[in-house]
Amino acid sequence: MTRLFAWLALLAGCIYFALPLIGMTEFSLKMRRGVYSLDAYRKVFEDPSFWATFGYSLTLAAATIVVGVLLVVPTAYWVRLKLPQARPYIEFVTLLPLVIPAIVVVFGYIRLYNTSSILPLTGSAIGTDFLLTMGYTTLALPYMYRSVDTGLRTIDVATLTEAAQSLGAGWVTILAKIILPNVMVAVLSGAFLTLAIVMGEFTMAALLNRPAFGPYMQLLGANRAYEPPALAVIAFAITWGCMGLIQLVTRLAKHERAKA
Amino acid sequence: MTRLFAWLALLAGCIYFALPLIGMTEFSLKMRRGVYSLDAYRKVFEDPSFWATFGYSLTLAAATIVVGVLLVVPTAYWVRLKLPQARPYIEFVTLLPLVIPAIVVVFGYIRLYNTSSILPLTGSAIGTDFLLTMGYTTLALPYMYRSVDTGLRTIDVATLTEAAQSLGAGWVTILAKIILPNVMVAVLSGAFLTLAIVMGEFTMAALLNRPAFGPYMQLLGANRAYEPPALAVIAFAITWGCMGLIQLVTRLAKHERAKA
Amino acid sequence: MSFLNISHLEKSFGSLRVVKDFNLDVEQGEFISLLGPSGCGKTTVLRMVAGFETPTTGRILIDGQDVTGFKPNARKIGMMFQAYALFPNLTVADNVAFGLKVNGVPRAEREARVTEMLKLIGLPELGQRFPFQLSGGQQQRVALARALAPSPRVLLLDEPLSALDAKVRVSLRNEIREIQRDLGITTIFVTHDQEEAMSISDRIVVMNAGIADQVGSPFQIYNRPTTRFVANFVGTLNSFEVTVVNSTTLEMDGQMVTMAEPVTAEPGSRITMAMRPEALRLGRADGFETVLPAVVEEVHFLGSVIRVSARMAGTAIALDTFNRPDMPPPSPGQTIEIGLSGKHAFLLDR
Amino acid sequence: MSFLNISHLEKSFGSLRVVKDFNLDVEQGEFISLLGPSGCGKTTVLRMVAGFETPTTGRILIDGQDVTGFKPNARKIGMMFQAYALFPNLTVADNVAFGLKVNGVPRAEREARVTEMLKLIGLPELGQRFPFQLSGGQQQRVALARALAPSPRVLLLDEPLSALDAKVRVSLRNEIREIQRDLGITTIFVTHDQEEAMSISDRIVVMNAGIADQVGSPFQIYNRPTTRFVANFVGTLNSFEVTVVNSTTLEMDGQMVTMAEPVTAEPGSRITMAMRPEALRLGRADGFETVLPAVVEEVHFLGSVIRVSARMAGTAIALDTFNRPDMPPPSPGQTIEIGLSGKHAFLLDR
Repeated sequence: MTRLFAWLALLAGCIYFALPLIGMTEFSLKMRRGVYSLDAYRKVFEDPSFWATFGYSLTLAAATIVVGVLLVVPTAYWVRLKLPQARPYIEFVTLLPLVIPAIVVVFGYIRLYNTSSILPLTGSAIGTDFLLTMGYTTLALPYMYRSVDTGLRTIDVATLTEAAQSLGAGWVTILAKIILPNVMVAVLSGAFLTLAIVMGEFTMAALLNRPAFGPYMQLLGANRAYEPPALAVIAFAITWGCMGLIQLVTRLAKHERAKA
Repeated sequence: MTRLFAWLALLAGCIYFALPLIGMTEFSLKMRRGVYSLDAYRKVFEDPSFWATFGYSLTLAAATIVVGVLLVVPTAYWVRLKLPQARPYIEFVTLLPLVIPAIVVVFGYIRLYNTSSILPLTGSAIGTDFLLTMGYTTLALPYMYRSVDTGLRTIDVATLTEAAQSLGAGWVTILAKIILPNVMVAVLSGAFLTLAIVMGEFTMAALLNRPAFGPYMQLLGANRAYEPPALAVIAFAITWGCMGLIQLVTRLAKHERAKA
Repeated sequence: MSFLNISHLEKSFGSLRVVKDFNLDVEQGEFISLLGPSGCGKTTVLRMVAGFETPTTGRILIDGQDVTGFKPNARKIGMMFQAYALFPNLTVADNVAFGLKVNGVPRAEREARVTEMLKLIGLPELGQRFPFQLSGGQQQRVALARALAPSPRVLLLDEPLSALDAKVRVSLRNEIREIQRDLGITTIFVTHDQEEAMSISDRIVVMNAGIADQVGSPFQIYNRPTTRFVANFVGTLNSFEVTVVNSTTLEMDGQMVTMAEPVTAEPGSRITMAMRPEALRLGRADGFETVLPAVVEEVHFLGSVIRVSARMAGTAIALDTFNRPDMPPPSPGQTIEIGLSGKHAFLLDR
Repeated sequence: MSFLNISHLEKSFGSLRVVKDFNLDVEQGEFISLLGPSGCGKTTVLRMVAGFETPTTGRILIDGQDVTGFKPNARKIGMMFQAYALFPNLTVADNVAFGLKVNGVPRAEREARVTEMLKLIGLPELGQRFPFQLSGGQQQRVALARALAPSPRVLLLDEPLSALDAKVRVSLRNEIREIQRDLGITTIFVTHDQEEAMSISDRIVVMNAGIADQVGSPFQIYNRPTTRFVANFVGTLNSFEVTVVNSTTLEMDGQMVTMAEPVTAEPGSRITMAMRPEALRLGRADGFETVLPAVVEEVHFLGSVIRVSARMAGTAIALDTFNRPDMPPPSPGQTIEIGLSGKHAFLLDR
């Protein structure tokens, strides 16, 4: 009986996610009255703004991932190795972006770096892009940190470090040859989540007034009927594809090992 | 040298979060020209919309937490106990809300449950609130599931279940007397994160046109200068307070045990 | 009819048969060990008795009642697990009381029983502690008390000592045996540690690849193993290729060995004779008629016993001798004489 | 001057002094064990030699060179850890080659050395496997090969066997000892298992609460313990309260015991005499002049040895006797005679 209940719960969960998606997809195909067609998708792909905003967000996502990895991997490693008692605090700090609304962060930025401040970053497009990247890094931090930290949990950081040291290795060798290769999959999965977050983010980009994909989606959503669901389906397909890619990488890595 | 670098990274991380906050707080105190004052805060607290939207979001947060706990705890327990091979898939499902932008979910809802559909939920306020709660549950699902699943990881679910069974206990007893008490702290921490997310959420509430705290913050931000940072500081203080409370609960629970 | 009867028990996971035609009769109050290497099916048998696995075929009877189809919580058995099985959210007393509470025992009676149980395991003052405040050995004692509190018909022990330190392991196994004897409770104990099984069991079931190879007292299992697997798995074995001379005599590297029991093999054929390390004697002595030279290879001081590895008649052998404070052990490279007798030898089939 | 010299080593964590004035001289090629209960400071000493902990005071010299201030990667030591220390992203061969690569050994030489090392540990064909494809015992062998590959000056072993099964533990410890003897590498081995330490060490340092209680060969440590702690920690001990009669004779429950070494205590005073379980003899025998009656309480069949727990002269004692296939052990409740001799006894200080 409980087993039945559990399966029902599972089924409910799946429907919970699948229904909106199916409804949306179905609607996006109905642009031409009475028949299913891909007209809405064609319209989206023909819109130059789609490609411009998409490319912009993709670039910023890449920058965000680079900054995030450089910030997170050495920090997480060092905390696990030398400051285990500081872990709860670091974890707390990395969770802050979840509890400080994006609006707050952006307002803070605008107040700090406006055109009349010492560092007038919001005055130029490149400066604002930099600010936005920093904001995205903040948003992605919880996922990136968790992911890397979980990756580090699967290996015995202290013992591996001491083993490498006793064999004569220095810090650079240890980080590059032992630590990074062992958390590569975790880093990739963090990078993917970052990508997904940046592509869908609306608040920051809108408030900093940059031509990102999120605001574009909302704009379309407010003014058109059939294109927005088509867009959403495309976005979903992209993220799904990325996720599949990650799975593939993980599998291949395992397969490679098993074969060797 | 690497140690120095690590400390610098840590410091940079702290500054990264602290600076906007400090800047914002400082600005929020400058409403009265030339002197620091709490005028902005007084204004915020005097605004009835503040209390209305705050109360509304709080109510929805509570509903979201209840739905989330009922959905997640039995599912996570059952998956760990009987379907360990399904765990990666379940985890994948619970991560979907992170990669499906909130906009997509809301559009899906609007298309599915609009006034001309079979289930016109968006037609009434209560129906829309229900939809919004479901949407929030989706948003909070990754955190709630992770939290509970991590909580379950700290106990040996299979052995505890078998031990209880061999002593004559049935499923209800096992869930109520053994499993739930042992993941209580995890459930609380998931509940807190849910609360933080719901209080700060903007997109869903705005698109469904409900009087929530997130849209109120944005509205204020677009039209006023000093109140928004004050509001942000208040929001931050509240979340910080919640977090402290959770810490306290955890400590007390441990203390209680140590004392006994 | 025996108290616990297992007949023709089989269990397959997919195409893998992990338990094959397992039969066992356990008398009331007996302490039985299931001994074997990991993967031999011993834990699966125990879990089928507990009800956590459903047998593919076969029956399990407790006190004449067929419990094969029963759910675990209806079998009235007590079980002790490897580790971490105490409920972390309950005090020691509440852990012990859990089974009683579930079965609806009234409060006063329950409390009296908990006090009695805590006294039995020698921890009367720790009732209000939480499991994480106890040592590993104390936790396992509480787990025993919890399993015993509802007066189960059968006590099942699933390697309860494997997570403990060597010293605690030895003292706790003796304590478990004492309590079991005092209460007279029928017990099945699963272990992969042959010393553990030998030390506390009335009878041992040696399992190999899902089959019960031999059932017998520790003395029988050790001194009269019926299969090569049992002979090798339980204790250390020296085996020698010897030639049959006649029905009582074997020839070993030119020396004659007189066996206590008649040899059935053809004279002239080559067979395998086995002796335990303690059956070999350092030097000459009464009753050890055959003496062979040997060269010491390694000497391992183990405490009360010194194990000498040597080469004798072309075979690497192990010999156990007691430590003597007035006589240091031989050194590697030294040539020694080893005495042995056919009385302490047994023959191995193929 | 010895090869490895540790003098006046101290280590405090906060106000806690975990190692107190530790001194040790190790000869080239010697196998030394640090033995003690958990928390006695043995691992801290090893980690200070490895360079993972900085001594509060004291010096460590290897081959005449003061390495006290050296970083771990500059000490040229090899280390083996408890478990999980192989680099999971590298193959077995790459793991073994790691230290050589870091030290800039050219490729051809490196490969030859790896092949040699894999042959040494008996796994020549597993070079291309990954650690997760190996058993626990194989992993620890690879860890040994990796530590030995760069030809370290000292080999440090931090309980490398504690995560393994009983049977693997015994065979691997003997293998490690053989390889160590073949290479003649100076080795320090940390363990809490007294049998392990006794079985493979040239000398043992028994540690207690940060202090080296006794340093000596296994035979000395076991048969001539200098402190009560050592006597109790290493092996099992029977201790009897006896009265001094004169400088060679003690009175024990009305029977006289003649000691081999003179007794310095005042005649008439009560002192503690100790004997190992194997020094007590079941029944009468030559050379065991004193005979006392005893009642058997428990009999534990351990394989080659049978341990009898009995009550003699008001004291609970343990007696070890070898298994004899033709003579079953005594049963609980039986009255037996136990022979003993002052030659095998030693006195314990307060």
